[in-house]
Amino acid sequence: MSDARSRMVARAAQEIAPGMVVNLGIGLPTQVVNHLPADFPVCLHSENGLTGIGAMLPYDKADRNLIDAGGAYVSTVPGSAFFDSAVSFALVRSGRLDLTLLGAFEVACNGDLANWKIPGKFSPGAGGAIELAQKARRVVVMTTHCDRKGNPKLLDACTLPLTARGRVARIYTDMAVVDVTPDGFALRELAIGISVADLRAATGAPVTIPHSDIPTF
Amino acid sequence: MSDARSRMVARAAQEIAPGMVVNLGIGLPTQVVNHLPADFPVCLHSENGLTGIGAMLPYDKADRNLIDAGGAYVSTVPGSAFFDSAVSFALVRSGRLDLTLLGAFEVACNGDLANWKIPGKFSPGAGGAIELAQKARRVVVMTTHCDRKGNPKLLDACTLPLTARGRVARIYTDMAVVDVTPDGFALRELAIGISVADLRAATGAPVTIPHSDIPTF
Amino acid sequence: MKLPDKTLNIPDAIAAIPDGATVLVGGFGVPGTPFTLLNELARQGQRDLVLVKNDANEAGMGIDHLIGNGQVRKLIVTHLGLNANAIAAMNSGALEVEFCAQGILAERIRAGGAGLGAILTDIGIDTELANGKQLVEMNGSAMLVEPALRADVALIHAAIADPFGNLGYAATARNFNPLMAMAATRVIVEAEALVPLGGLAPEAVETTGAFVDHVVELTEISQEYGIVRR
Amino acid sequence: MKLPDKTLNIPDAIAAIPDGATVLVGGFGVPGTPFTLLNELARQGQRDLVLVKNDANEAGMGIDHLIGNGQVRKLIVTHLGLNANAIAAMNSGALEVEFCAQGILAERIRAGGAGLGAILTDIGIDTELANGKQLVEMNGSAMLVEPALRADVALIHAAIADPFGNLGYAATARNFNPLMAMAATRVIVEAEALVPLGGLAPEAVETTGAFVDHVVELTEISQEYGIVRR
Repeated sequence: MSDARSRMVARAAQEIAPGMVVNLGIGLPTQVVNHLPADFPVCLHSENGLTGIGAMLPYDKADRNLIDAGGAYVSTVPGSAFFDSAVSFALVRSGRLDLTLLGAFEVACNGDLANWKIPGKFSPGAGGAIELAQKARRVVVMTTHCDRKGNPKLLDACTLPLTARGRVARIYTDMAVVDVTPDGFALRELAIGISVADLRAATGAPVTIPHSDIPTF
Repeated sequence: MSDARSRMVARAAQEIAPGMVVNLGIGLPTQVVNHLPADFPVCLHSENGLTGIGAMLPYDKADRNLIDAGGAYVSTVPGSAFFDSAVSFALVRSGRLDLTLLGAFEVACNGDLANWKIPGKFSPGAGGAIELAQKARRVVVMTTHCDRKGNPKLLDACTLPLTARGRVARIYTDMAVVDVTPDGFALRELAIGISVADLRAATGAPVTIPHSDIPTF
Repeated sequence: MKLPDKTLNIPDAIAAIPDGATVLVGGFGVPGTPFTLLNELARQGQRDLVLVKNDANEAGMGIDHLIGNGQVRKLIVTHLGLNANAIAAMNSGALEVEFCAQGILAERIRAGGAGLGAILTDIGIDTELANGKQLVEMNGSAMLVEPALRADVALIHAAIADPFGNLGYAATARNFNPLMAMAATRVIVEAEALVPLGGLAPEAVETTGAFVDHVVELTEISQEYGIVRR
Repeated sequence: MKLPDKTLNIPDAIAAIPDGATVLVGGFGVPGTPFTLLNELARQGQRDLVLVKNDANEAGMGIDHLIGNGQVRKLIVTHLGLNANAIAAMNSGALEVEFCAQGILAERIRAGGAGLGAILTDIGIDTELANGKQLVEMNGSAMLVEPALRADVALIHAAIADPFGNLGYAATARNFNPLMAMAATRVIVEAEALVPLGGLAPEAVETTGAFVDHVVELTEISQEYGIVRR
């Protein structure tokens, strides 16, 4: 992982406040837990029916019946609980999920999120993404600032089918921390070595820049 | 209990076929189990969250947390299961309840049942009666043929607020076994010592009488 | 990471309930009724409450104290059969009572806990329980809209809890408790036994602590929880 | 009285499934997938099936055999992410696929098991998952009508069962299994262990046998149930 991505993950870990119930999307978001202290009070939720996700396990130590929603073999912690898929999403929809960190194909400056379908190319189904994005109390995106071809993922409006409308509150990228505000994107922090001009060039919508010093991460 | 009522209970016990899931209303219906052999395969359901109701227990042997829906202290049997109130009525509404035996204030010749409310006199609420009457695969009533004042309970039409419309299939009384048919009440059996004339006099709607011999119970 | 600790004392847990709150109360008859939490609510005297419970307990116990104190504005219930006080209060107009079919009350609460808007059902059609309810046509049949029921507070009785709020219930004391424990903004649990994290196996948890806000341990099991000799 | 015995052998249990049946299949990934029942269904070759499952398993296992055999007319699923065969069959038009949000699929099945007509939800509004669905207005907001999903058959994997069909599940192998076990006319369970009546404590039962029709005991846990090294 690049240095900027590592710092993005470490920075995003600060989203997690003590006592939260948190769902971490597959991929980079799951790595934020590596930046939390051992005694940090938090509950990790997995859509397939688990609160209290423990460490990932190597194949030779795995329990064949214990996976997370991404299919990784995980363990329990003291106080873990298993439940069925209906209860799992009851928790999501009823406001008990304080935070979700999700990946994205596109995020619009009004908080729209597209992260499940690229028509004609990638359409495996949304799984639980729509409910996570639509109902978590706080929806935060973690993504590279641009796609593999260098095109911006932070846009004026999403071009892909939506996952949820107007729900993204904040975006962590390898270039910046950007909030979604009533006035659109607002820069909060810059990655070390990134200038405002770099950010503007890599972003597909206007970004409000603070007048004061811009913190770095 | 009068002899005729005892025979009614014994006769009604024959409603229970091997393998059934059965809910027995509070009062007389619960007594049909006394007429089943010890190894008879049946599952008794209690609305408050129990399949496999065991024997009633005296106070000094009771478990304070184990009651049936009527508030009686009961026991479990090998294979009993506890569940919540939503699952309990899921079972009722989704067709898994093969039979319910209920008491009645009034039964009409089209199968309408009134057994939960007497306006101005008795209105404690229906509890689970509406779902039992509306959704059990077979709804059978067990009742005295007349009320305490001698008025018929089997009527042309119910006068009291309905529990369910057109759901009663059969009625066991201390005078007769009566089926509800598309043509109204049809006599199937008579209690020992009851004549067709007795029955007609005590019934508030026409009763079809079989041409053949009428069995007694 | 470790799971958060939600243990609290009884007065502070109940003090968070404001006047006018809608309160879900577990229990079916005696089993599963949170008598200790209810007694503290009676002592603190919050008023204008809307209570949701399967039944009204019996005279002299549980929510009957709250009804007797005039703390209850409205009761949503499936039946009042064993509490003559509650029936009298209803008949005199002192207590507003809304009756709901038992399984539909369970489903409405569950729908609240599941973040749904409503369920569609035919239960109660052709009866007076359908009066005034919204109807929707589905595949040519009329269905009643039964709105999800969510509350400000849920008062839950559990047999066993850990500090995170994972719960286990005893026998038929389960009843409405796991449903109500999902369906309130503030879920307060009294537990007969509090075990450390890990003291409940993950398979044995009947309500995940993710739904629970406060856990209080009962220091005594008072007489109200015992056998009722009628 | 004693509780009825529902044990049966695997071929007879599966032989009761007709062509054209709608079949609920438990599992989320490998855990909870009834591989042995599915393999027998592939062997017997019933056709024109509608399958309902969280996912399409992976290539070469579980329902992928049925898709590969052309036994599946339609698949109702939340995602196909790990099965390139299923995606190819969908893209070629050989397989009709209906996508459902994961928790809404769970709720639709649960509603079927609970004898409800539908649930009302705002999940999927503003997305293409709302296309073509009935809308109902509730308190000024538009809600989607998501109809209950009930099936002819459910194929369930349990860790433990008794002859009446009381079930317990292992860890995250629970997932859709308890919901599907309520929602079919014929519920067929494969269990890793069959214990006598009374071998499961009443509190430990996660699905009451009252919902179950047939119980088969697995005589071996084949490789498909094991760890997948990717």
